[in-house]
Amino acid sequence: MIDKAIDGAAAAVADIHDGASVMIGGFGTAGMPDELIDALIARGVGDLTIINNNAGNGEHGVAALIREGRVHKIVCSFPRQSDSHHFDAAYRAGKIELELVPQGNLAARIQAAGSGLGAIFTPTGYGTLLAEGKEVREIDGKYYVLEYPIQADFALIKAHKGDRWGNLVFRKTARNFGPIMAMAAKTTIAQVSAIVPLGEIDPEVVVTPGIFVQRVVAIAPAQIAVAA
Amino acid sequence: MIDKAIDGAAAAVADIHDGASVMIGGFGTAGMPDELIDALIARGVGDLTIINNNAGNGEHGVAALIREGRVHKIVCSFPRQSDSHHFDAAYRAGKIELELVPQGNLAARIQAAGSGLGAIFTPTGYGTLLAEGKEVREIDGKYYVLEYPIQADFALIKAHKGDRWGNLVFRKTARNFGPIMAMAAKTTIAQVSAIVPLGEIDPEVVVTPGIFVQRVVAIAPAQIAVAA
Amino acid sequence: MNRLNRDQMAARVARDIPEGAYVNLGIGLPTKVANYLPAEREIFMQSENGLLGMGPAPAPGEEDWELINAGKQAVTLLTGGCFFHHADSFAMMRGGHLDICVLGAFQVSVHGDLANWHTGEPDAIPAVGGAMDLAIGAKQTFVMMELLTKQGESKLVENCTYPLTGLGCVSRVYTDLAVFDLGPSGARVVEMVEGLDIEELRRITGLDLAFTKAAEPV
Amino acid sequence: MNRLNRDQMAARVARDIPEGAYVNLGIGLPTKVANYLPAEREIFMQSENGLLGMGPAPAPGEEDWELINAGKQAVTLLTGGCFFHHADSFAMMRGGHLDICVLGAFQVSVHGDLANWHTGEPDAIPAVGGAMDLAIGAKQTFVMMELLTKQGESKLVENCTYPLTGLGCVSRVYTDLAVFDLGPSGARVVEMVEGLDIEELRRITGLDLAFTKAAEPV
Repeated sequence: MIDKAIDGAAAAVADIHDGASVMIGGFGTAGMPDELIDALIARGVGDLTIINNNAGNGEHGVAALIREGRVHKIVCSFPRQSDSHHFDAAYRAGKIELELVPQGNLAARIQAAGSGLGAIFTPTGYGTLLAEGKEVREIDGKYYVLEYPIQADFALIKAHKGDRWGNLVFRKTARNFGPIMAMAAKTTIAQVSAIVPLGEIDPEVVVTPGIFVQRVVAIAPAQIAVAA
Repeated sequence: MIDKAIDGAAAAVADIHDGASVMIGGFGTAGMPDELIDALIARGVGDLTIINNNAGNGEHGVAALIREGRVHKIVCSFPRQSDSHHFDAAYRAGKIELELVPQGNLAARIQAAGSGLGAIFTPTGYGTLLAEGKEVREIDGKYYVLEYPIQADFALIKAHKGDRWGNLVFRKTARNFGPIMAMAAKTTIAQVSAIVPLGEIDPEVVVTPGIFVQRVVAIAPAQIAVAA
Repeated sequence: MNRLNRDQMAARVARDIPEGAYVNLGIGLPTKVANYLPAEREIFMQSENGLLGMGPAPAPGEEDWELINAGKQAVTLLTGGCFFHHADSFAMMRGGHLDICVLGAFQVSVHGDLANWHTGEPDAIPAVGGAMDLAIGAKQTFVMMELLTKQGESKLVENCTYPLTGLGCVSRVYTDLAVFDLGPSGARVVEMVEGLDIEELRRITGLDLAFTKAAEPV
Repeated sequence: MNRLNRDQMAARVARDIPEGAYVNLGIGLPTKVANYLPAEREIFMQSENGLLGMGPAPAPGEEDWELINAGKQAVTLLTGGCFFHHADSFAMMRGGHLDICVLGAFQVSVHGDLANWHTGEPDAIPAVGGAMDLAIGAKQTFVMMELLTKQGESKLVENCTYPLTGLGCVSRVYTDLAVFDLGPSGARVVEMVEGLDIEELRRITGLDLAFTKAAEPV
């Protein structure tokens, strides 16, 4: 019997190693796998490459990873925020490498990795600083930039419900990067509010089929803090 | 008030013109928009480019379009079948142009069109007849072929339920090409078994958001014929 | 000269958004446009973090922090709205499915180049978010901004000096003083506020603006 | 010489499919493999027309023609299975998420090149379907075929003469006479049927086959 359920966040992230690349889902307060990130911080591994839309807010999650000096490089679209002081400090001190990617290219490159494409020509960023040094091409009278897939060793995502085969459904805008990161990582670890019996998720509404998910961890929803 | 519901298949396809490119959803018996194709045949327009997985079976649907001489070119992955005699005859007589595309590249190229990519490097077909004359590239030790998006003037698809904003859900394997063709055509026309009130489709389970659908036609499900 | 305030600018943009349009309103000033769309006009608001059919802010205390917009504010979903993932969301933009996107700007060139993501200052930490995707994705990109900086310099320029967000992507600019259509042949004044004339507008912008005699007062 | 029949070949392939594997069985002979997977072993069958967790054929009269496999036969869905669209389905393959794909073949080269889509005859109408995607997508591509043609020619060859489906993509070939591992250094015999020896196998294939002393009887 195949059972992808893992008991506890610590066990779920126990093989994330120094130097690993780790995708982390979430956009703002929605879909951030906080407990998995906490467990990753507790592991004490470093030299990580983190792929996330932002570079951390306040004192928790990705911000705490950066504060603890665990992050070698971050790939994101929007690092600078009112409360991104840990990133800001690390960046100004030259302690963290930044690859800034337009949000839609970030999504497209992650999806390309999950789909096995070698590269994509995308119109976003053409003629800007973020395309400098990149191959460009005119196709049918429009200009495009060649962008490469972004894959990772691990993805940490937050879904709503999962089952023992790894099928997932999400909740509202907490879906965001979760489904595509699940496709683009070698090992995808999903925290869910509940693991339900097989078949309880309607086969028509599964958002992420279990083939893209290696581990599922049930974590009771916390009191959700008001956004900073 | 926005209401994308159209009364009857004939009205729904009334602006499909000579020389139009038309995507047609469906794989085997599942998801074929038979009544929309019948209405297109009845319109009498020709010189069409058809994008479909196959090149018609038996006497109906795409096969009938070909039999009636309406199809200038077909883009598909699997034209030759036991009952594709109308395509076979037209092809041998030099009356129809064939662009043969591996099924996954067909899907990826349609999705690329819907997503606004200029081109994609795909591993499928590398080193084969179907990549002859195409640009190839080695990326990270693996070989890829450059393939361009496939878009269309119209898409005819079959969904399960729709609403007046064009949101769609599908049924079982009738989903197949429907969601990606909806994204890749200028005008997408969906036949559905029922048009339901707005909000009856759970926002979490909408497969094709209404932004990709211009017209919805309710067509009561027919007796489904046993597959040839 | 009846300079428009920010609410009046928002109301002016709202006038140009027809029923049935699929629209993304950028973070900041453009968000105000939603307040001026008449309730009886069905318009589809997209937010790039994965929702279509976005409704207004919830009542205080009713916030669901898993239902937010791209500005990370709590929002609601209209009946008939839906959710999707980030790749599908940006496919809506990049694939040309959105009709209108309204953005703020540091500068816009008369040919429609947009600069709105980076001041270019050497010590600034850059952040781009969805700006570049939005700028080039929608069928029409509108910019909404005050025409002049606090120092009195025109933000509508011959060539942008700030780093670009997108090339030739802005079709129309709404300002507190005038509305401009942009294109390969340059900027054309569509409307001006009462009390402003084309010579004065040319003077304060330093631009060789085309002008339609029929240009209406805003 | 105990030549395996097609059911025995299917049973032999089934032995190599472990619990938890994500598997696509090609149209035709490979479909038989499903009959030999023990019910207690949970294996995930994918069909490229958009389902994962495919179950056996329904009872006669119970067919739902909107629930079919890639061979357009009526199938069922296991509890825990799900549906998805064609782009996601082929992303599963091309993205390397499938563990095993089992295909038929006209020819396979000792280096793993596959020819299974086109006879190359000038008047043949070509049709490729998902063959090229399947061949190169799965982590392991197995081929299942009779070793010899009706004319007695080996279908395991030094170089394919039929048009290729994919380059260097086949890792293992199951035949009625032997099982071969393929790779950059050529073909290695893993198993042979009782009564066959390596010299005879080299003779009938005309190939310089490597051979493990421990090669088990099939």
